[in-house]
Amino acid sequence: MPSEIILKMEGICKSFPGVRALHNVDFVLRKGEIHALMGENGAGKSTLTKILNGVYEKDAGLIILEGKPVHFKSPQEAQNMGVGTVFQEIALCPNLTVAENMFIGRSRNAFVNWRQMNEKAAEMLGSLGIPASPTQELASCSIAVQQMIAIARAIDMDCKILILDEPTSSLDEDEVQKLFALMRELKARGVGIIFITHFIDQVYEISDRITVLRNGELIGEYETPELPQIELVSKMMGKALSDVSAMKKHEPPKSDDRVPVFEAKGLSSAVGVRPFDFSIHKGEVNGFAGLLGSGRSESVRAIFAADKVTGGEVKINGKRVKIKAPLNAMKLGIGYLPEDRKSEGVIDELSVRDNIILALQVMKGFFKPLSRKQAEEFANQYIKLLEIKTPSLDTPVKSLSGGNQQKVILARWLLTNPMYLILDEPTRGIDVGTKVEIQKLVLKLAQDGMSLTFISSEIDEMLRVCSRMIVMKDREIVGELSGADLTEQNVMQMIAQGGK
Amino acid sequence: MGALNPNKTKTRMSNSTLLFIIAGIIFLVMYGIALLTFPLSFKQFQTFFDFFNLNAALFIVTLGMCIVMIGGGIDISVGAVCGLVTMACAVLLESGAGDIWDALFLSLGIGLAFGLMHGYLIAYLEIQPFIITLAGMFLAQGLLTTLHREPLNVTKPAFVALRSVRIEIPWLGTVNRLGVFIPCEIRPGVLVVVALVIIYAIMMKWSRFGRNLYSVGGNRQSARMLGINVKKTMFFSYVLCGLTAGISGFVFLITTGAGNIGNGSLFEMKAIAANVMGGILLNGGVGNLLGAPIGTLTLLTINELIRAAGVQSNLQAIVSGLLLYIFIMLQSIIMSLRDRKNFRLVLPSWLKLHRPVEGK
Amino acid sequence: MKRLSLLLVVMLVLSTVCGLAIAAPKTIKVGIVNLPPEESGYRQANVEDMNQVFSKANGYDAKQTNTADNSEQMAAAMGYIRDGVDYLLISAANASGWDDVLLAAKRAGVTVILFDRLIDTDPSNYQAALVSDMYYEGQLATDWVLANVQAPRNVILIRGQLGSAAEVGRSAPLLKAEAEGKLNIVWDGTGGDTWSLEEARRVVEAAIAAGKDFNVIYAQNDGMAQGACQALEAAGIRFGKNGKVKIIGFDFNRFALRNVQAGYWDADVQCNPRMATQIDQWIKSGNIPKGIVYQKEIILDTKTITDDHIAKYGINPDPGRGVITR
Amino acid sequence: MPRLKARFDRLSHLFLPLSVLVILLLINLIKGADYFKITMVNRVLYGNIPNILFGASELVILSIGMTLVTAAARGQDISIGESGAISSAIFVQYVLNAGEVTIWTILVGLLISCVAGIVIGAFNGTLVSFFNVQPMVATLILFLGGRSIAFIIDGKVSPILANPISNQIGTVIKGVPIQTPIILTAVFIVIVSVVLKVTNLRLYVEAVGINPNTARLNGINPKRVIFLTFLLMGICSAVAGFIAVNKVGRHDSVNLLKFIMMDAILAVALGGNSLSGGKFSITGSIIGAYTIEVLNRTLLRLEVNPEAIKAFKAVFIIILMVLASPVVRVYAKKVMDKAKAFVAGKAARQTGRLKKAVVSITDSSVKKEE
Repeated sequence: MPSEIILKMEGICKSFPGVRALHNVDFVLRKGEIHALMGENGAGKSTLTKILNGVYEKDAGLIILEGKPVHFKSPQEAQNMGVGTVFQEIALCPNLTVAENMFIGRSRNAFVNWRQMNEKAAEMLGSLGIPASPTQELASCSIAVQQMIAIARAIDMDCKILILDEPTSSLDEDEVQKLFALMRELKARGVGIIFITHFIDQVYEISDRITVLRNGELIGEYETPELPQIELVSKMMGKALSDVSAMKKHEPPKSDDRVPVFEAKGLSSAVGVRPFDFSIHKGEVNGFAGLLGSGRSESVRAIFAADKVTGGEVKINGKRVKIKAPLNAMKLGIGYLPEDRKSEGVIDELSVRDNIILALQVMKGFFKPLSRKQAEEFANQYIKLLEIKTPSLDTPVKSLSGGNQQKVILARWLLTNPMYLILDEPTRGIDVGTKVEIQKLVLKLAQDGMSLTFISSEIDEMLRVCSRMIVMKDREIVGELSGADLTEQNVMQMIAQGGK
Repeated sequence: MGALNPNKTKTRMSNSTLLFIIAGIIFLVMYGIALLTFPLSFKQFQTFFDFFNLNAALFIVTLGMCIVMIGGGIDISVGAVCGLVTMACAVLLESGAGDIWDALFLSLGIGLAFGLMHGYLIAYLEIQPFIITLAGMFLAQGLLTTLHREPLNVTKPAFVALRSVRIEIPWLGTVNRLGVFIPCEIRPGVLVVVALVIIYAIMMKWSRFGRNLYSVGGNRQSARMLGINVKKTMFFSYVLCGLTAGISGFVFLITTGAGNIGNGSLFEMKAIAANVMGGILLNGGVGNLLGAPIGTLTLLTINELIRAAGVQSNLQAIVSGLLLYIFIMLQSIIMSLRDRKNFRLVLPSWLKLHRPVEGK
Repeated sequence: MKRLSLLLVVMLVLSTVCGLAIAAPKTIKVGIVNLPPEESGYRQANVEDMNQVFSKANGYDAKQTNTADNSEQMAAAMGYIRDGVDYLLISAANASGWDDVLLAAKRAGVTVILFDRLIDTDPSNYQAALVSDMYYEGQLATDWVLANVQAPRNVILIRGQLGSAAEVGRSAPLLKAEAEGKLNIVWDGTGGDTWSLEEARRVVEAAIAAGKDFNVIYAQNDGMAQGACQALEAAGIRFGKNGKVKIIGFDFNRFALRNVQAGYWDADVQCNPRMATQIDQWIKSGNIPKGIVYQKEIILDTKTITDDHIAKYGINPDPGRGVITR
Repeated sequence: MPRLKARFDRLSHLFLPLSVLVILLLINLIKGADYFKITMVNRVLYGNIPNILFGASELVILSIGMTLVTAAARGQDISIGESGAISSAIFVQYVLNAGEVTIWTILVGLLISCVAGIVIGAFNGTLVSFFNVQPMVATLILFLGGRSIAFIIDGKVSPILANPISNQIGTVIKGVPIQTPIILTAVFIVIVSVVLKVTNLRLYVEAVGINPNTARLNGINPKRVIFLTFLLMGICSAVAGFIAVNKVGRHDSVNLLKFIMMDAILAVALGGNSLSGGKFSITGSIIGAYTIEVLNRTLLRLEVNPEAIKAFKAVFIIILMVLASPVVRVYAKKVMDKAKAFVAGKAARQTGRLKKAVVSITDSSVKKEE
C-alpha cells in the first residue's frame, strides 16, 4: 500500500552539551500508516520526536511537511501545523480541569466557552471510555486516566501527524486495546502515526513499518511483517541476542524451615492498602502481580514505609522491628527502587556521583560525609559494573537517558548492600537490552544471597525471574503461586477470578 | 460490596475553590465576630464602605498582584509604582501642563512602561522575577524622589471636583454625634475597583489568556507542551500587573488628592498577604481572583479590629502578625487534612449521614 | 467547626486582653492617629507620652492607632470619627491628602488637633496644630554653623528619608545658606529611608575617599551623626571640640547629648516629642488656640550643655556622665 | 589536564558573580586609580577595600543563611532583619544586666542570642516545613511583628552598649591591624565551610531542594532539612545582629538591619543561585554580598544625586541581571562560537566543531535549553 509521503526528515542532527543525540538521521512517514520508532534508551527516539514537535530546535537538517520545508520553534507552531504529541511523561496541567486539559492551547478564540467545551469533552471521554468527568480537576485522576486524557487530547486535535511516545507504559491490557482501536481508526482517516514503545509485541500487533535508531544514528527502515522479532532486537542492540533465551530460571534454596529475612503481619498504609501478611527468605526473588492499581506498588511501599504505615508488625530475621520511615528500613537493610523514576527516583540536577552515593551517604549519617575520593571510587565502580553511559561523574543525571538513569538508581541501592531489595518496575521504559541485563543482575544478586521483590507490568518478565508470585486484586492479596503452579495461565486466572 | 460500586464518587473540589471558600468563611466569621464585639464601629455600613473608599488603590494593586501570583510570579514593585504614579500625576496637574485625562494617560503609561519592562525581562530574558521587580521598586522610588520629594496637594479645580464626587446612599447611614444624619457614601475609586474585579474575574475564568495563565502557573513545562505560548502569557501577566499598578496610582490620587513619597509604601507586602489570605498561593496556578478582594477585606478588617479594640501601641504590629499567623495556620491545617484524605473526619459523627461500610 | 470555635475564642480573648474599653460616661473620648513607636526613639517617646497623659486616670477614654501608612492612618481617623470621639489628634505620616478626612471630622463635629507633624491643608480644616518646626530646627543648626565655624565652611550634608517633613525642613536653611554663599556643601548624601547609621557612614567614607576637604558634618539625626563619627574615627580624622570637623546632630537623644557634653560632638538640636501635656491643658481648660503653634526648641553645644538639660529634655536612656557612645 | 578541567568546571558557576564584581571594580578604578590604595591609620589598615569588607560583614553572614534557606525551602526568609533585631536585643539586655562586662559576658550573651535566633528560626521553620506555608508568607508574620517584639524586649527605648569590649568588637582590638567585624566574618565563613566539609549539609539541602520526594525515599526527612536550614538562618541572623549592634554601640530596634532581606536575596541571586531552590553556591552568595556593598559605594563614589541614587541602583541591578540572564549567556556563547569558527576558517571546520564541543562541555552551568 504505497501511499503519499506526509513527512520527510532529512539529515537531522542535534547535540546537547557533552552528548550527541542525533546524527544525520532520516525519517519518512506516510499518510495513514502507523510507524514504530524503535531503539534502545538514548538511541534518540525522543529527541527526534521532540524536534518534530518543536520542543527542541534541530542543529542541522531539514523537515518537509507535505512537501513544504518547515521549522517549528515551539510546540504551539507544530500543533498549528497538525503535529500532535502524547509525551512519555504526562505533560498536562494538574491544576486545571479535565476538559481544559483537553482543549487548552488549541483554540484561537479569545474566550472560553465552558459549556461547549465540557460537552465536547464529555462526549470524547464517553466515546473513549475514560472514567473521568470533564469538570474534575486533573490532579484527582489516576496516572493511567491522565495518560488516556493526554491521548484523547492529541486524537481530537485533528492532526495530520500524531506522535505517541510510550503511551502504553502505564496502561493495562484493556486500555491498550482501546488505544489500538483508536489508532486504527485514525489510520483509516489518513493520519500518520509515530509510535514509540518498548513493548515489542505491541509493535508487531499494530505497526506497518519500523524505523530503528541506535546511538543517535539511523539503522534502517523496514516493513513490519518482513522483520522478524529477533532481528529487530538485535538491530536495536547492535549484537546478536542468543543469551536472551538462554537465561535460566533461578530456583531458590529450599527454605521453609528457616526464619524469613523479612516478615510482615497485618501491614497497612495510609494510602489504603488492606492489611496484608508477607514474608521473604534469603536468596529468594518474589513478585507482586496484579493490574495497575491493584495495590502491588502500595504494598511494597508499605514495607519500605514510603507511605505512612498505619498498622502491622514487622520482623527482620525473626526480630521485631519498627519501620516508621524510609531511613529505618534502609538501616535494617532494605532497599527500594520506586516505580516513578522521574519524581521519586532521581534527583535530576545532581551529578551522577551524588545520585549514586546518596543512599549510602544518608545511611552513614549527617555527620559522616564520604570523602570526594571515596565517592568517586564508589561511583566509578558501579558505573563500570552496570555499564552506565555518562560523559563524566559530574554530569547532572537529568542529561542521561532513561535507562541509564534507572541504572544509576540501581547502583545507588546496590552500593548500600541491602539484604532485601525491592524493585518496583525497574524495567519500565527501558530497552530490551537493558531489561535483560537487569533481569540477569537480579538473578545473580539472589544467588549471592540477597532477597528481592520484583514488580513488573510484564508478566513474562516476572515469570522469568520470580520463584514465587503474590497476586493482588483491588488492594488485597488474593493468592500466591510458586513452583510448578507458577505459570502465566494461573496468574492470569487468579487476577481475573480474584482468589481460589 | 457491590452496592458501593454504583455510587460514583462526587467530583473532588479543586484547590482553588476550596481555598476560596476557606477565605470567604474566615472573612465572614471574622466580620461576624467583629460585629458582635465592636458593634459601635462595625454596625455602621459606612465602616464597610470605607474599606473600599479609603483603600481602593490597595484593592486594585492586590488584583494585579493576584494575576502574577496565579501565573507563578511575583511583582514587588507595585507599591512603588503606585506611589510614583500619584506623584507624577500630581506634578503634572499642579504644573498646569495637563488636565485630568492627561494624568490618567500618564498613570496608565507609567504602569504600562513598568509592566513591559518587567514582562520582557522576566518572560523573555528569563531573569528571576523577585530581583527584577525589586529593581523596578528601586527605580520607581528613585524616579519619585528625583521628580519631586516634597508632599504635593493637587489644587486644580477640575481635579478637586472629581475628587469630591460622592455617591450617596440615602437609606443607609447613621446619625453622628451632632445628631446629623449622614448617608453612606461611595467614592468614584470604588467603582473602578468593582469594574476591575468584574473584568479581571471574567478574564481569569473565561478568557484564553486567563486559562493559559493558570496552566503556566500550575506547570510551566506542561503548559509549553500543551502548545501554550508560555513566554507571551507570562509577559502579559506582568504587563497587566504593571498597568493595574498604574491605575491604582491614579485611584490613590483621586482618593487622597496628593502626591507623597510615602504613597503606596509596603503595598506589595500587603497585597501578598491579602492574596494569601484570599487563597491565592505564591506557587502559582491556584487561586480564585475573587479571593483577592476577600483577602484585602480580611486584612482591612484586622486593621479596623485593632483600632476599634484600642490595642496598646506597641502590640499593634504584633497582633496583626498574630492574626495573620492564625489565618495561615487555619488554611494550612485544612489543606493538609484534605491531603491526608481524612478531611471528612473533621465533621462530628452526628453530621455523617451514614456510617462507612467496613470490609466487604 | 472546632477550628472556627477556636478562632472565635482567640478573637474574644484578644479583644478583651487588648483592653476593650466601653465608653464610660463623662470621660473625654479621644482618638489618636500616630506613627508607630518602632519608627524611632523620638517617636517612642512621643507615643508613650500620649499614652501616659491621655489615660483613664486622667479622665480620658483614648485609643491610639500607630501606623506609618498614610491610607491606614486615614482609615483609622475615619474610624474614630465614626466612633464619635470628641477630639481627634493626628500626627500624619504624609503631609498631604488629608482634606477629606478633615472635612468629615468637621461635619461630624469632631475637634481636630494636629500634633508633631503639620498637614498641608487649609488651616480652617483643623482647630489647632502643635508641631515641631523642622525648618526652625534647621535654622538653629545652620546659624550655629555660621557662628561657630570659620570660613571656609565646607559641609557634608547627610539627609534623612528624602521627602519626609524632617528632611525637607532641616535641609532647607542649609541649602539656603549655601545659595547665599555663606557655606559650601561639599558632599550631599542620605541615610536612606531608614535614616541609617551604616548608610551615613558610607557617605562620609565616600567623601573621604574622594579627597573632599570638609569641616562640618550636618547629620539630620543622631544615629546618622554617630555613623559619620565612626567613619571619621576609622579614617583618623579629628573631630569634636578640639578637632577639625564639627559634628551636628538632631533629636536630643541622651547619648548624643552626653557626646556633646564630652566634647566628642559639637552640637545637637532639640526636637521635642512631648506634646501631650500641652494638648491636655488645652482640652481641659477648654481654651484651644486656633492655628499653628510651634514648640519652643533649642540647640545645645559643648559650651551651653548641662546635666539638667540632659535630664530634662533628652530622650532614650542616659549612658551616664562622661560616657561616649561611639 | 582533565583534573584541571574538572576543577574549572566546579568553579564555572562563579563566573557570573565574579564578572559582575570585576565590572564594578573597573568602574571604580576608572573613576580614580587610587581605589585599591590601603594606608595605615592608627596602626589599622584603612582604605576602600577594608571599608567594603567592614560594611558588608552582616550582609555576608545573612546571605549565607539565605542561600541555605533558598536552596532547601525554595523560597526566601524575609524576616531576617527582624530576627537579627530580636536576638541582638536579647544579647544587649543580657549584657546590660550582667553587671561587669567581661569577654565571657559577651560570649555568653552571643550564645544566648544564638539560641534566640534558633527559636525564631524554629518558629519560621515549623510553619514552612510542617505546615507547608510558603517561606515568604510564613516569614511575613515576623516581618510585620518582629520589630515590635525587639522593641518591647528593649524596654521601649534604645539601650546603649557602651563598654570597652563591645567597642573593640565593633571597631578594632588593640594591636590587631584589621577591624574586628571583618575578622568575625572571616571566622564565620571558615566555620561554615568546615560545617559543609564535615557534614552532609550540602547533599541533603540540594537533594531536598531539587526533589523532596526522592530525598524522602532515600532516608532524608525533607521537613527536617528545611527546618534545619531555618535554624541555621536563625544563627546567621543572630550573629549578624551581634556584629551590627556592636558596630553601632546602641540597640536601635527600629533601624537595625532594616530591609536587609532585600539585599540578602539580591546577593543570593547575584551569586548565580536560583531563587527557586536546588543547587547552591555559598561562595557565589558571599561574592554577591560584597558586590552589593561595592555597588552601593560605587553609586556614592560616582557622586550620584541622593534623590536619584535608588534609580541608579535599579539600573545597575537590571543591567547586571540582564548580562547574567540565561538567554543572553546562551546568545553570547553562540556569538563566541561563531566568532571562533570564523577565525578558524572554513578549512579547519572540523576542528572548529571539536572546539565547540569542548566549550560546551566546559560550560556546564549553561543549562540545557528546555
